[in-house]
Amino acid sequence: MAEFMSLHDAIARYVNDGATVAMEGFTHLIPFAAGHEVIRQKKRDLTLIRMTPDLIYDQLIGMGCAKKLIFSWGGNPGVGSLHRLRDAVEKGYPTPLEIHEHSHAAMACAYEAGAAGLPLAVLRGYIGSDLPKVNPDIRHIDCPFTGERLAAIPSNRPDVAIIHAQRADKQGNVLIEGIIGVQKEAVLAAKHSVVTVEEIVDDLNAHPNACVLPAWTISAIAVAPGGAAPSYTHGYYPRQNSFYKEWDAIARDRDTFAQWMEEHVINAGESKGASA
Amino acid sequence: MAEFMSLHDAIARYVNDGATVAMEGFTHLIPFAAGHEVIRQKKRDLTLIRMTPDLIYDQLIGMGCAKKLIFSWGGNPGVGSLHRLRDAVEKGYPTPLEIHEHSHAAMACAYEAGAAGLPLAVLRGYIGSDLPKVNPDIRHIDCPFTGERLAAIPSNRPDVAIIHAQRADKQGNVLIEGIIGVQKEAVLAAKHSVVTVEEIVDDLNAHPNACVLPAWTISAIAVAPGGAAPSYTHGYYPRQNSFYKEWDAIARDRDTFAQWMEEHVINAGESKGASA
Amino acid sequence: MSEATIARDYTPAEMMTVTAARALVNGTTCFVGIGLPSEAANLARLTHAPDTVLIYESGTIQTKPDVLPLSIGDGELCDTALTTVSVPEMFRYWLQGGHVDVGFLGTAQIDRYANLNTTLIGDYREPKVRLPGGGGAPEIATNSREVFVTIKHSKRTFVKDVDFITTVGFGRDGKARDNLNPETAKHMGKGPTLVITDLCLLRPDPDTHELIVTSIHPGVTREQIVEATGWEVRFADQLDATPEPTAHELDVLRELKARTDRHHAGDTAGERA
Amino acid sequence: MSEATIARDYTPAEMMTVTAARALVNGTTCFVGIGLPSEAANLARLTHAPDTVLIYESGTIQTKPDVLPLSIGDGELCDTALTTVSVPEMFRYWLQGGHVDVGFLGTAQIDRYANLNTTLIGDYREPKVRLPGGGGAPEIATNSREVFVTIKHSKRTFVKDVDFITTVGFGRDGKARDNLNPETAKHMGKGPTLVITDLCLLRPDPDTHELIVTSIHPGVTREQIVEATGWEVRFADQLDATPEPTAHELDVLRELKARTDRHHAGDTAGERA
Repeated sequence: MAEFMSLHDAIARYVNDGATVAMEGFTHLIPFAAGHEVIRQKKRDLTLIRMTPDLIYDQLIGMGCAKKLIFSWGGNPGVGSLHRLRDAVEKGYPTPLEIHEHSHAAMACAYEAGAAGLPLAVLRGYIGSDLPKVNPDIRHIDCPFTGERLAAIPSNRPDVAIIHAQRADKQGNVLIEGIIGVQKEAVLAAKHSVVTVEEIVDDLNAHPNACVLPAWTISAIAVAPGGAAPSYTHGYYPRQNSFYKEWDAIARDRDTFAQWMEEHVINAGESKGASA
Repeated sequence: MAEFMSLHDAIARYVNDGATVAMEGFTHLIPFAAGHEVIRQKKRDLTLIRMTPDLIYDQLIGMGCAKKLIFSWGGNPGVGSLHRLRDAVEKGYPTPLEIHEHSHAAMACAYEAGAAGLPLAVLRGYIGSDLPKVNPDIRHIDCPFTGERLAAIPSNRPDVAIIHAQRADKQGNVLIEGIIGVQKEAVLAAKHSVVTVEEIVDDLNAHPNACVLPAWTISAIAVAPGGAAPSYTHGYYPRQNSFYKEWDAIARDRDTFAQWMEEHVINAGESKGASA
Repeated sequence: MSEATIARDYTPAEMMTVTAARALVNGTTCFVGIGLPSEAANLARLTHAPDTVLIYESGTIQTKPDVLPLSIGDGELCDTALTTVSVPEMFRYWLQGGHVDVGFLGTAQIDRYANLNTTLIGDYREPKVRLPGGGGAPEIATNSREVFVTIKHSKRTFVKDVDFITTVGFGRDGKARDNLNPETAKHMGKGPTLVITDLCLLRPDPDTHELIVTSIHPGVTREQIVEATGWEVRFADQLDATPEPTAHELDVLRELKARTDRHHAGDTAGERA
Repeated sequence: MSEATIARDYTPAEMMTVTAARALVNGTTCFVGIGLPSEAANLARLTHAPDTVLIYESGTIQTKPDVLPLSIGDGELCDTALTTVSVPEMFRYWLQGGHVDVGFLGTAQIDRYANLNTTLIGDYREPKVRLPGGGGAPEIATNSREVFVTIKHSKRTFVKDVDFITTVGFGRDGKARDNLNPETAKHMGKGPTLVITDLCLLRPDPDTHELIVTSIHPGVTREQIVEATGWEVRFADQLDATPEPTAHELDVLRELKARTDRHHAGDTAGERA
């Protein structure tokens, strides 16, 4: 049952060193505030799952939080490379990063299967691709009806899913609107979940078939206005495209990156060890 | 691309003798008007797919349209038996009816897999049940990651899916609201689809994540106000619970049934062979 | 027994419903079958267990119907739900995904190992009586953490071996939930832990999983239960006396049913036009 | 060539975009990759193909962005979409479900059998350059009825054999789409049928599936194409001259890009607060 708490406490309680963590949000609603809190709390040896690592995982990887990454597209959208991710993969800096690489279709199905309580996802995927040669998690099953050989991958079942959403009501039910990505699946597939929200309201006023997560599917809710920036929150604030472009120069150089993180994340934490 | 036409023409064009037909709507939005048109046009040897046959398939079966039924719960909800279905299964009247019987979970997954273009659905299902002994379509796969044995069934891929929805816009995009059942899956899984709607509007005014079927997923749209009665349409009219209760006495007796159908369906057709 | 309860008459059906309702602990997430389970689960929600989360297979999540639904997909269930999802999502994410504490089922027949039959009487290809079939039950029974079953007690319903296992309790030998693949075991619930009838409560023996009577309703004799059970039913050493319904429980139940009757009598007034 | 087109200058990039846009037939359902494909698909929608249905992997269906998205999940795509679905639904129901006529892809490298590499240069475990990876492309390329690829022409991008097949064209031997299981064959598209560069158009040879030049852009020489291609590229016997962009196409494209630049420069004005 969702418990309202500070972001500091939520991350401290649910993100352990060595945990498998999925921070989702497909371009939209990326949980940057929560990611920054993970960095401030110096979590280590995380297995990070995410379709599009984006800047949030570039930052976590660059700050040495991750030992493994499961992903399907690792770029700075519309800009270019994720330099901290590349530095970790190409040079092992700051620590080596093991990668398990999928396609989007497979990752989406892996979340779907995780939410569905299944150990595997089945898809017509990876035909002719070299990815199965480098990812031992891509295997196959034979359809007992048609004999068709279909791709099978393990479902995503993270220890904790972290997402950002528009709002929660006072009972802790959460509404997600717009580009909803794989967030519902990530939360339902995970053992625990932390949700940051723009605000708490009396009534979600949701459409009958809206994407709503009941309070009893969530472990912790933390209010974090602007918690998706520089990504965006539909109905609240836009994507800071200019920051995504600026990030290229910041992340390209190890020292510039370290300095930027020190100034904008480490020393700018909302809750630095304090309990709300 | 959705073409607006009369219900008569839509059924005439897309429902052929011997076709596999799925008329869906989970208690809500059951496409009775379309089902009645199928009866009036004396379609024969249909394979009928539907989770809950309900009165609509009791009528089709009783009128001799079906040779096979794929289903998961064949009762009159809250009332009792479907007497025409039972008469066909128990006594072969008016024609023998082959049945392929599933659980709801399996049927829902079979539609999901059909919509997903897969030949099979995989679920943790039928454990300890006798259903796999009587339905040769229930088989198993072994998970290549965990060794778990999981149920596998063929996906539902009907020749034509028939559903009822609240409304279409003038471009033929369709909105479904409330209890949405497996209608989206049925339409996306089918080769062709016929949608009846309460009305045509200028703008669907749909929530960003509403259940909307784009015009290019639909073959034909027919306006049929009240087309779900005695089932209901959320936002338009309620379920005629009293009729569901009355149906028990009507359907129990072969002659009473035949007379009722003659009076209320055969002779009450909106379009009896006429083109709109 | 308090004065409040002594003063009131009640029917065996009411006794059954109230007892079934009491079995639901507040805060439970309950996947509700239509009919008796729905009546009991809503009574629980309106009495001691206001935070019970009710889920119906029509996709309606955390629903709080003001009147009892006649069908599993009444508009009332959607109108009062937190959210309504598609039926594939319901079975995949919510049931199979492991979010259900209690699956609450009715049945046509139950046997000594709590296997349920809602498929047919007789032989599958030559049925004497064809019943509606499995519906959601086969997977509700395996994917919920535990299962409650409520059914009227009679020799017709309580049989030694069901003609057809639609929905597994503990299998033909009581061992269907033992020695599973570890991944299956992780997701498979405890099975039927409680059967509520109009005469008594039954629970599976911890070792053999045979259903044994653990509590007898007021005014019911052991002989009546033996007479109404299709196998040589055993009684627990520690046999409880089921407490009577309270006046409050009866009031709430009767008002709920009266409200329901009024609602369903006036079909066309039931929903906004 | 009409007077309207002669009068105007245009860049090779504009030539590429306009030519790519023209490849989309009105009414096509197109699964759009970000960058060049998105620019071309929207230009098509704003010129000759107003009823083209654009789908982005972020879940946005039938979207009509007023400005080009910087990312695959810009708010603009959702705001102007008919509906927005979850990403699992997008890949399962809409792409794998067979509703996409054309998958429109960019790439970092392409080889003579139209295999695409967006994973890395060098060896997988010791990459010289790590690229973003597959994203949606591996299944867009197999589940769409056909695939268009657009990419700037150079020896770096047009290689004989890609270092890594992220996304299959016709495989290492050109035969990857032959002799499939019948069920797979039913769902597998024709693969890349057209490659649009800033120099020319290439199409697979009907027999060998090797990419051959079928149309040359105005002012481009065969030598330029040979020089920019990492294998001994062949030219079709019937070699077309790609028509120049019309003034209208250039106007619409330039206004679209100007509108896009203004929009993305003013970040915070881009969306309702």
